[in-house]
Amino acid sequence: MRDTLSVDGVHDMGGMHGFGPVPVTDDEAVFHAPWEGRVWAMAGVLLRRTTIDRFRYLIEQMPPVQYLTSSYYERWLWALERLAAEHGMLEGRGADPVTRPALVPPTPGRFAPGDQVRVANRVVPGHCRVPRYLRRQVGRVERVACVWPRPEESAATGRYGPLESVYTVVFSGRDLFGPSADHTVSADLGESDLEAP
Amino acid sequence: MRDTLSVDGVHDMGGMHGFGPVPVTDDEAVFHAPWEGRVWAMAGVLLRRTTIDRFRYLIEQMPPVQYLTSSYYERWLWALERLAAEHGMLEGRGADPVTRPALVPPTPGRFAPGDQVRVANRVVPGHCRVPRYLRRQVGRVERVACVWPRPEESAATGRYGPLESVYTVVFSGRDLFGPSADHTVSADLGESDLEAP
Amino acid sequence: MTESSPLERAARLERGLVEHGSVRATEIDAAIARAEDPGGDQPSTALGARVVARAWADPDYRARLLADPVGTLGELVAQPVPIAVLADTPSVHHVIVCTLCSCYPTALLGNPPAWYKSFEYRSRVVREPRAVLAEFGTVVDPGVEIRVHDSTAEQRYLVLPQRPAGTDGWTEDQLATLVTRDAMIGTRYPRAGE
Amino acid sequence: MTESSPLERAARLERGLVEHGSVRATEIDAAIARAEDPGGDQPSTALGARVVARAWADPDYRARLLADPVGTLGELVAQPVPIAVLADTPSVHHVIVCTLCSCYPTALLGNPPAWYKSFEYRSRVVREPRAVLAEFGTVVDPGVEIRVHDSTAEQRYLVLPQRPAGTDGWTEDQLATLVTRDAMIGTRYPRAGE
Repeated sequence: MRDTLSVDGVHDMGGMHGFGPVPVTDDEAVFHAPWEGRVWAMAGVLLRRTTIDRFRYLIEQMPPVQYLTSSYYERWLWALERLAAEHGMLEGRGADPVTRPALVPPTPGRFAPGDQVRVANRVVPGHCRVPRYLRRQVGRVERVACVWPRPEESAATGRYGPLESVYTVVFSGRDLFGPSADHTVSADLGESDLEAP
Repeated sequence: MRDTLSVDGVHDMGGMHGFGPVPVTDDEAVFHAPWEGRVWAMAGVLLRRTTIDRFRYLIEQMPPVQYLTSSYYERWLWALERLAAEHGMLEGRGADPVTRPALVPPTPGRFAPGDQVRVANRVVPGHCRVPRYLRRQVGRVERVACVWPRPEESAATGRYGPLESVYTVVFSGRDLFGPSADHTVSADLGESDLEAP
Repeated sequence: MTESSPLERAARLERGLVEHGSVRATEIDAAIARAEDPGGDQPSTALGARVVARAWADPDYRARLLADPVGTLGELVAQPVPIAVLADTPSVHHVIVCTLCSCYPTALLGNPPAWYKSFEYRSRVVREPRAVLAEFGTVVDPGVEIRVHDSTAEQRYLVLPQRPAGTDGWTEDQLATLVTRDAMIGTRYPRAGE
Repeated sequence: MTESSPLERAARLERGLVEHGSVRATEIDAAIARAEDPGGDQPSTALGARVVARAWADPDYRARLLADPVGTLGELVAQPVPIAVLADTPSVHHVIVCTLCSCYPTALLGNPPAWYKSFEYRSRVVREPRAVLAEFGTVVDPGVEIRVHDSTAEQRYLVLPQRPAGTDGWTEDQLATLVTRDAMIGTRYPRAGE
């Protein structure tokens, strides 16, 4: 498996055209087939042995057509098969439990509420939580959201990486999507994904 | 058909990850089934009645999964069906021939070779020949490539739009794709797609 | 990878994991049962509705919820990741999405609805939220700013809608009947009062 | 749209267009015949190879080809859109692509090969040209700049590779045997000389 090539994947679909109307239904079934529930519950167990970022990263490595033609839990199943394989879980080996970091209060970082920031040009292959539609855009820090391990490292290693401040940054819809956009968009971005504008 | 929503479509795949090795073959067959040849030749005839940009724009409106799972000439066929329909060609109506503009020598425009230019943030829905991976990037004008009608208008109307200068602009691969890229990329961009940096 | 069905693949994976001690079938069964029929203190839409109703009814609770959402929600159910509460106002309407995957406040609301995980919603709501909300039958006044929150990090979001008119004197239990899941995501308004 | 096969749909479209006078079946037949078996003066890889071989053999032709590619190529076959000739040097290796669709110098070379139209080539060569060229067996010296030309407008490109070593005194016809289609796109080097 090529493990380093997902930053510009089809999963990064924010702002993409062509997907048509939202399938709005009032269907409240939690699972639409028994196997979906079992996949969901297995994920809950297996994710104690890796990071959520590793799990996401595995999903992101599905080939584009397969990603777009698989259902939600099919994508989970695909990633769980790979997760089990990379830990040798089906050959009697296991994986040590991974501890989710304890929640700590947000701490002041390099940026402060009100600051203008530019989103870094995050193009290096690997897992990344900066959506492409925000790259190199300038926004305003609204608040320090939390402190959390850097997802790049958490995805690459399956162990939680170094902590960093995460900021809620607000962008003008007009900057992102042109003059007809009259809304705003916010995203939570890590300190290492932001630059002075 | 929704006619105004293709700028951020899946067709704009330059720089995307996940597509795997190039299917390099020495297969030199021009057509791999007789119907492909007939579609190709029909396109040659029907494209006298519209612009190449309109044809591209129709293809770009294929839903993403269909685009990615259709063969090259299936996409052409899909667009020809729509082209014939929008001109009523199957109901006995026709379309007037459209004349491709005559080639004129490049003329000096707003930018000159050596100038730094920034690619506009082309996000307004519609046909567009600025690939997403170049949006808002800064490059250097290498030459005035040609003069050609603006593809936006040509796509929207099916008649060739106003002429503008087209520049060959060179970009650093590093700017576009990060520090491991040691190549350069050039693209031909219309004057209205470029700004002073 | 074989071409077998997801059902077959899921069963094969589970058999292998159980056989080698990585999961216990009983814990899988129990987790599914909890998700499909949550008790009153398990993450679910009903739990979220209680939170919203209480915030409508009790200004002190609302203030605590906005100032310390993790701690306040943690009184009801553990919040393993940060969560922020977005209070709608007469001038701002909040909507949540996760464009990169399908992050959702599961630790409060349970599993997300299918449309929230759809490519259509993920791709479009950051670009054209008014058009998307209209597909839910939700028309937001042009003078109201729509703010779309893309859940790009571990922080989760809960929308606290405005209290519907015509609910003066309603109890928390009465108010909770107006709080739909979609109102806590921001794609629909709460049910109307009197 | 029905679910019929492309073959059925293409036949139905052609029948309708012929019936209403929008195309003539004979012109379709003739175009296909020309494309599949081009004469010496029709766009084809062989025609392109003649151009490259002549540019290798004749410095004046090369100079004209680079200074006025449309006019010079138009002596052989009409060029309805602009075309530029990219001369490789010891320090720059040119590669062409069209990331948005599959633009190609068809007015000179005929129809593009399947790989040129593939999603794999279109998506990857602008990002990682060395890795893509390696899949063709082409290793470009690390000291040589690879320049990838994305055919985003109507201008088309022809790569003029460097003349292979060991071809001193070869005739144009001999040189033309070394010029492959892929060498004129930039994904492979010409065949070796002696």
